[in-house]
Amino acid sequence: MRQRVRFTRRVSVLAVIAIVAFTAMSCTPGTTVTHKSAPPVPTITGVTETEPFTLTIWDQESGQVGRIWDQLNTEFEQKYPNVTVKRVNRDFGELKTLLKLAISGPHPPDIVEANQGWPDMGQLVKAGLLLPLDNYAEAYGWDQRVSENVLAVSRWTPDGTQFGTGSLFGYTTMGEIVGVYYNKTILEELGLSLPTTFAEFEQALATAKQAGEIPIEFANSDGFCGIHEFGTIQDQTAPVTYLTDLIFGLNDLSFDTPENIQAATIIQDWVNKGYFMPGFGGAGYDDSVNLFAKGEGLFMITGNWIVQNLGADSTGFGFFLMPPMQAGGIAVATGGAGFPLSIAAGSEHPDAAAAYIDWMTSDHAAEMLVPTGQIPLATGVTTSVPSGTVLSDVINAAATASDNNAIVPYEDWATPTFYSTLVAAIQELMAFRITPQEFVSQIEEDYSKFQSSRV
Amino acid sequence: MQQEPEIAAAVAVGSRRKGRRKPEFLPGESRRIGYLYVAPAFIIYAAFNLFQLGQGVNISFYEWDGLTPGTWVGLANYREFFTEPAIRETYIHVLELMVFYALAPIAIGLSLAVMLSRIRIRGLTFFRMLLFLPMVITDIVTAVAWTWIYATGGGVAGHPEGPLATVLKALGLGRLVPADGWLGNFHTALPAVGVFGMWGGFGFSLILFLAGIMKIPSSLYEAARVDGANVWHELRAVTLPGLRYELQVVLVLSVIGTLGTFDEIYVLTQGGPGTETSVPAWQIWSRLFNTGQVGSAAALGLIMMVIVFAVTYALNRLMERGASD
Amino acid sequence: MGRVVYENVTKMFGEVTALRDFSLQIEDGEFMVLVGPSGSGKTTALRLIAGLELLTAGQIRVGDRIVNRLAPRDRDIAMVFQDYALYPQMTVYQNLAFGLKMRKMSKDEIDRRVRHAAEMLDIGELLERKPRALSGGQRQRVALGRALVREPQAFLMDEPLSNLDAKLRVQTRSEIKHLQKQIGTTTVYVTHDQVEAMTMGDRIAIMNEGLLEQVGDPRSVYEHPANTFVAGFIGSPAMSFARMNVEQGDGRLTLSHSELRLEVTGDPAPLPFEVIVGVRPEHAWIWREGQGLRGPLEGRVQFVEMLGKESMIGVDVSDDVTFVVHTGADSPISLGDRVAFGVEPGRLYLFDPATNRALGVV
Amino acid sequence: MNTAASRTQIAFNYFLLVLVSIVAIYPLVGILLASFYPPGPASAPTGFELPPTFEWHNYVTAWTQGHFSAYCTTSLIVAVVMVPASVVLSILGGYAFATMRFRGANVIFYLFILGLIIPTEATIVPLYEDMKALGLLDTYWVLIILEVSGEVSFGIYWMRAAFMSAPRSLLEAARIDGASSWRTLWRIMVPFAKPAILTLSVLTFADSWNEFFLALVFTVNRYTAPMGLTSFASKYQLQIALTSAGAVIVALPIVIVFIIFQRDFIRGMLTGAVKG
Repeated sequence: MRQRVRFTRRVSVLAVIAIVAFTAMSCTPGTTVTHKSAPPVPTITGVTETEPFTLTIWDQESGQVGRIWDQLNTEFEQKYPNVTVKRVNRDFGELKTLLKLAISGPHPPDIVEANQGWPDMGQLVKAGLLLPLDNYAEAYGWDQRVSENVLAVSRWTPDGTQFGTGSLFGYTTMGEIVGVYYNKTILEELGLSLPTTFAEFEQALATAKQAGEIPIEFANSDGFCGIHEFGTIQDQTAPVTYLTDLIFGLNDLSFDTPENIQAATIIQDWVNKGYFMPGFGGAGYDDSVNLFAKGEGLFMITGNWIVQNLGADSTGFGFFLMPPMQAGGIAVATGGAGFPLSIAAGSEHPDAAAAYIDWMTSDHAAEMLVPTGQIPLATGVTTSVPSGTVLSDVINAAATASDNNAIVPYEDWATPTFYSTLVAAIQELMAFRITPQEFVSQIEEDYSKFQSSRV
Repeated sequence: MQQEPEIAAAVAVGSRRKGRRKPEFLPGESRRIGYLYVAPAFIIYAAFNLFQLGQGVNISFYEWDGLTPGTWVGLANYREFFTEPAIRETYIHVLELMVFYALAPIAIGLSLAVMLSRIRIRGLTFFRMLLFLPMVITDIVTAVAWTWIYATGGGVAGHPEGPLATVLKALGLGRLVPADGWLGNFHTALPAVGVFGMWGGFGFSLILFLAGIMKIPSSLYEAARVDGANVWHELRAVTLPGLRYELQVVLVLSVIGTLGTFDEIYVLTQGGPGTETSVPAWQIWSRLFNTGQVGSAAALGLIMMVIVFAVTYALNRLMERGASD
Repeated sequence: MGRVVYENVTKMFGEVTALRDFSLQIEDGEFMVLVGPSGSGKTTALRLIAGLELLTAGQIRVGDRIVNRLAPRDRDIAMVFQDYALYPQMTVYQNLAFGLKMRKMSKDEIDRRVRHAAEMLDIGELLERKPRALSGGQRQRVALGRALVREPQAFLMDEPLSNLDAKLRVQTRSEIKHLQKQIGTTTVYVTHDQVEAMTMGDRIAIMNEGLLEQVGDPRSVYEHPANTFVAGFIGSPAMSFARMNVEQGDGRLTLSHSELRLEVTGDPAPLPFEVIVGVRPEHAWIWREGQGLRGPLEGRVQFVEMLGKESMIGVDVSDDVTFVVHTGADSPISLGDRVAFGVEPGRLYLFDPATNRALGVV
Repeated sequence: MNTAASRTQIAFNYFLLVLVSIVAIYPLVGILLASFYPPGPASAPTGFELPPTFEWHNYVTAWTQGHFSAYCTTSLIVAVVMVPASVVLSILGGYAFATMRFRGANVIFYLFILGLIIPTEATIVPLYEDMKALGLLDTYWVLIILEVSGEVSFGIYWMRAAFMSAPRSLLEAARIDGASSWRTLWRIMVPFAKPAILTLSVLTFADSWNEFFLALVFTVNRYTAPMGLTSFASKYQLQIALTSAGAVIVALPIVIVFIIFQRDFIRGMLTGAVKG
């Protein structure tokens, strides 16, 4: 009993301390947001400062692309000898995790490669941490070089409440496209031709399966690849405008639609029929890319970025967009702008940062980057890509989709928590833990919760 | 998040310390010098831990994304704990993990210790060292090996197949091998994480039990045998009471360790597949950094702290009551 | 002036009183033994002098200073601990020198004192060893040496012999006594062993439950115990007690207990109707007529303890009274026998059952 | 019990012990073997077979290309400053709690104990803001300070227990000998508690060397060894041999320190854990 009395007293002492500490600090967390307006249109483009200084950039480019960035940085430093470019390279997950912390400080990185959409760029814009680029875009003519579609995914109203319109907060001239790679040898062996409708595609899957080949090389322990598998099917079942509006948060849309249920049903059906690589739930994306490059699997549904793994001038692989449901329909694909570059609001050298962005999005940079599988979006880039290579397939497919206005932005941009929600829900769907109906309800819950909080 | 077992033991034991007498000063003893000794540690600890805990309490009353000014929501973040199934699920997972982190190591450690204690072991130091190694090497390193162990390659030729699958297939138990690998399968992911964590910690309990058993006077066993006790009686009448304190340390420590599980999840599964291996600490981390729910994360962190404290306290009370019977 | 004085000292631990209104004067150069069972407050009394506890009320003087609030280092005392408290990582030399070093004594003086003490205690060869490498007896000497080198006003010793085996204990106690006489430093010695107290102390202070029961030299304490506690505590084997009714008058005194009757001539001061009668075993003998013993008392032998040259036998004189009686080793008495015994005259201790105080001796 | 029976029993016991030990080190051996495979994005070896050739060069490649010299230097610099600092602060605090009486000692001690269960998740964002305000991000100091502040709770608890296990008379003898509390600590108590201090130091060193999350969140150019390893692994995703070599490099210092001190370490661990 005495023990208890003592204990209670101790607790009450702690409580007092806690209360004192708490009242001492009870102020609203987060600093007041000041949204910087766009800097005036610079009269001179390029770096005007002459004092030596350092530009810091946070990016997520690795492998071949990373090496080309290093080279471009060196060239930039040669062009402006007083500038030192410092790259902080973190992977996709780390960047997602840490960028928000880093950019909100007094000495943020000058340039950041933040993903578009609500989870990343949207949060930064809302907090006033990115600089509107409109005047730079005007000065450098960025808005003339790429189509409005590419710019729209980096546009926000300055208060960060509307996605897809308003000021420009990021810029890139490199594009991405998600489609179907195929192994030419296997396709030939199976006596198949390129499918032109969704049904033909499914037929090809069945044939491959029967022949003992892995129809779709796929690994989903990392999660993001599942979003692309689902998205690629959904792009065919649901209308383009619906998908685009859904992501931009327009017109009070719901995720719980028959089209989405249909896409979920199809993906479950494919799992059932064994069209995906056995053991996909436990395999890593990079392993699957490696295996596909080595000749395993007829198809692989993923983005242009694996071209560098397959070998840009490889003729053993080809690429096509997921064919439409109806013959003669338009093949819709996920993709569009690659990771854009943005300028931190706290940057001390915004003009130089803009010059850097211009450099990294120049035709020269594009020429160096295209062989890695990046898709040039700027008009007038001349790249000599040998036809018949996987790279030319990718670039042509992207051009077709772009011309058809059939490119849908990445779905995980739709709400701040959408990426996590989608990854988990698709893993559960593909393991038959939930039905297609439960799947869409689960996602709709996240979607509607966010949309209603915006109003 | 980094719940060290030894730290957990400290919590366990710390909370059971009896309160000391009211301070009474000795002749010629300075009444203030104690503060001087404690001050350096306390200042750095208060400034870089306690103070932030206070700030964390404050944050927990806001809906805050970590960037823009937060909105005061009162206890709403705390209410989520009771209403969100996703959070409830994490605690269910933690309960399942208890089997691997608390029950199994105690059962295995105890039976091994009992068997091993019957002879003098030559080279015990060497074996101890081997058994302790998994504990001192960071999960970041050991997880690499365990992903290999758990790989099954989906049974496709040319895919990496881990030794676990190979052995099971050789034994004709191939149907037990999940195609998605033990970490990718919804049914096996959590147990697989559990086995990984168990591997990292079982040496500690085994060594503790071995040391404890060796301290039990052999006369007690002899007396029991004279009284006609069989192995089971011996265990109940001599070994378990003799190991009471070791049991308490291992139990409390492993239960706290389980509640705070994070590293294993971070390095092995990131909460997947689905949310199958999501545990409270992971959920908090994910809210903090993946989905920008900083206020909610703070509230859940504080709730977790209270739960850890309550469980520790309750376990210690329970063990002590058991001991006094 | 190495006098140590307690004046009305009370020490409480929380709600427990360890020492109650304790007054005692220990003269310069005196060897005072505080003796009592565990929990009697003797160790507390010692630690109060050392400054290891703070007294609750009263005063303590060492020499001519009141030391109540002085730190131990300023009290000019040295202490020998029960477990010796040797610094494990220091050599014997460093152990002895430590206290002197802390007092900023010159190196030469330290060395002189250490060597001198080592010589006195015959531990000269051990100076470079660490305590771990010493035997129990050697450690005990080092602990003494550590006190010795300090040349303080008073030595405080807390059961310093209790960790030694019986033989060594006997040997060491005379050595300590001898050493103390040689140096002449006031010594306060705590023990629970009355033999140690009797053999070593110039005076003995018997304590019980925080109270001082009696102070005096060993003989007077033995012969004139102030109360039943002292009477029972001092002397080995212990005194036997019996409650007896008193009939007094005509110069004779009759003590009775059920069937038991004991007639005594001589007429002490008026006694209450009932007294406690105490008999030391060494004063009780098997009955033989004409030896001037008082008695006889009769009873059945309940136990026999052979001590070598003599035996002690326990005799039940009634259901609840057992007397221990002295007899020669060759006596043929065995368990269950009925025996008669008597007590030497002037060796019957009478105590007041109400207060347990001594009433006199007959 | 006849000799034959106990001989089988002994054999069985060793068998058991060897089995358990194999389970304990099997995964570690796997990494070691994998580190010697020929480099390149080969079909991933699962690491549990002998490599076709022993490619020692993997270590050189990992060391130079993976910047492990830089990562290990960071871990080392941080540990060299942090371990003594944390251990000394713990000794001071533990000593005060074990031997001194002062008002509020209990409350302060329990505040320290609280540190053992404060989830980093609840504090890391405020901590980041505070470190930013102090301009300490991406410095050795941020790691040193945060590790120290994280370790002192356990250290103080540990040293308090160690000092409390010293006989009280030792302290009292020192008091009577006239040693100040400072002297008593360094001359008497610290030598007495040497095994406990050693164990604490090894534990602290391991924690510091293995530090990952603080490096992840608070640094960009000051990666610790394990953080460097993840960064390396994500850049060389399919280079299993090289990644394994990196892993061995990261684990090696701890293993060495542990082997050197293991006898005392385990002893201190057992007494520490059981004595409490």
